[in-house]
Amino acid sequence: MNDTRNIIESLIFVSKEPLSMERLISLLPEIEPAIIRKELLGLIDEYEQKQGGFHLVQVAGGFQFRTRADYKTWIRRLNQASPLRLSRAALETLTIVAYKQPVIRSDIEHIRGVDSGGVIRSLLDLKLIRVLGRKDIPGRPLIYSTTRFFLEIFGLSDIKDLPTLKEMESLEKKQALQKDPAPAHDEKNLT
Amino acid sequence: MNDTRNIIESLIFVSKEPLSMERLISLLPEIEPAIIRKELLGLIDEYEQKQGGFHLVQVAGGFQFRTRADYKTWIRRLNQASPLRLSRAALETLTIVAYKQPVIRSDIEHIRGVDSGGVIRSLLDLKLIRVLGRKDIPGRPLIYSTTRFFLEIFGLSDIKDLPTLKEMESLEKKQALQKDPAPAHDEKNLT
Amino acid sequence: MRENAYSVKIDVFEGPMDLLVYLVRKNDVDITNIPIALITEQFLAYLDLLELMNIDYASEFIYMAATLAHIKSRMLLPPVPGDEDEEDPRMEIARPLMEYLRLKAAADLLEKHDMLGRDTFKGNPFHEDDAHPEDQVISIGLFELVETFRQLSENQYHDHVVDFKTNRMTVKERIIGILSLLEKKATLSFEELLCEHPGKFMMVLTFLAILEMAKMNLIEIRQHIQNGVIKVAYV
Repeated sequence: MNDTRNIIESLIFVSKEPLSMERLISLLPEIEPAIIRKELLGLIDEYEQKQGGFHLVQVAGGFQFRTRADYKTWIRRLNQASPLRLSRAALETLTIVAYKQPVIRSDIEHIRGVDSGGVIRSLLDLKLIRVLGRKDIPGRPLIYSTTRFFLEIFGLSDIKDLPTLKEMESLEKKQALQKDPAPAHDEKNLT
Repeated sequence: MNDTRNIIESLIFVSKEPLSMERLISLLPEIEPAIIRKELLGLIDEYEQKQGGFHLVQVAGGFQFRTRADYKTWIRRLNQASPLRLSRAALETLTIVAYKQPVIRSDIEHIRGVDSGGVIRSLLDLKLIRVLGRKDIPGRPLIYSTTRFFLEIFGLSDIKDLPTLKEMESLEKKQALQKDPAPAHDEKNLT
Repeated sequence: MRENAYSVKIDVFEGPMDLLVYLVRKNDVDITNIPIALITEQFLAYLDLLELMNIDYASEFIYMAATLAHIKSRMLLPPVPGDEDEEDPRMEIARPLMEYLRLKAAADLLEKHDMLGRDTFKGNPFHEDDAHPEDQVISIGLFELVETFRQLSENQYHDHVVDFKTNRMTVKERIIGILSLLEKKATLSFEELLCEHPGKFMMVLTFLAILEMAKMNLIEIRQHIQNGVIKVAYV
């Protein structure tokens, strides 16, 4: 049904946050969930086919219209909001939280080898990470995790979308291999 | 040129206000005004042909994507039930109750500096705070505290687990990270 | 490292791990087989250079230098007979270094994502029901709670400064205020008066003003037998 598709399209278009499938289903009790699913997929496909200025992407557990990266140069001319800019330290700390969550401050500092209080604070301010609670160890330190906003900003549908550190390792080794070719029998383990 | 059309589409899509023809022309000096005009009209036409969930309309001296009126019933549903989101006033009041409990209305108003009766009522309705009893002072004002639901929402097992001001101070900004929320024209220097 | 003939740039490393990574890369050595003597020497040379230039560095650098020196000394000891399985002492530094490199690589990858607001943008949908811009809506977490509390506490502190230095009402002024209220309305309940200005300071002030006015025979204080309401009336 074309109208179902239009309803879904208008809802996703209007929603401030990525709209999840569950939310769509609960908003439209009069429509079969299977049909909602089908029409949503059809809609995504439609935008991919069209290759227009924006498309429908799956992000932070939901669906959202976003401009295609090809047009960023022009959109930046509109100058509406300054983009989020992360320092190297902030990016690394955020990565540690993303991969090691739930994580406490001392774990982060152990990996980075430097005091990270200030960076954690900035990431909290930016709402990229959040306080999840306290760890049941002496001192009851605060536990940190990434937020839904983090997923939104980096266009991740789920935290599981991040490549695993194992994958990172093989990537790294491949780079090393390019530099200095290792014996052939090693290569098999990598792929 | 299809790309011109996509650029225009993405600009209108991102703009907060209706984007006027003059603005479009000034944003895209490398494209002939006549072509911009033609592609914009083509775009409007495209959306009218498509009869989708939203379309491109001319309003207030500019162009803007808007949902078609046919879908307002559904859109209204979206705006109703949204997850726990609080106004600034509610957040402030909830915070005071959380950190200062048991607390009476005049204490809250003293800290906030404004009448807080309405906000207290809405927090009571949301079951984030509750009436604990009456204080034995003239007027016997009601005493408020947070609820078990409040703890649930924030994933706390006990109210004592709230992060303390001291802990936040320990996350002091030693290094100036996430530097300057620089104005856009600085961008070149940073990259 | 960028260098040219006319200027020497001192790379500033955020921490000892960054410096180690730099040294490992510069010397093009395998992390699992670090020439510990060479790396230690270069590490210390860098710290000397910083010192020479009067640049402060964090204690973490000193700790790392000590760790490196310790590993170096252990490498010099002959292996304990019968304990051939003993781990290479360099693993103490190689392991965290590998983890750090993995995370750096992961951070690089993360940065290459299409970032919202940098590479991709969401729309600014318009619809009629969007009519409450004054209700700035906030989705909240624990940090928002403590942060709000911190802001409120700060404001509170400033309030007090103002209260006591410039804006402090006197008992006399309060009496005048209460009198003008009584002129409009012959009787007032105690509660009404106390709640007119919330806050401990103002309540005390109101209370003192009422006592003072009773003493001056300006008002009469009465309590209702049944409901216990205390009323203040013009004499």
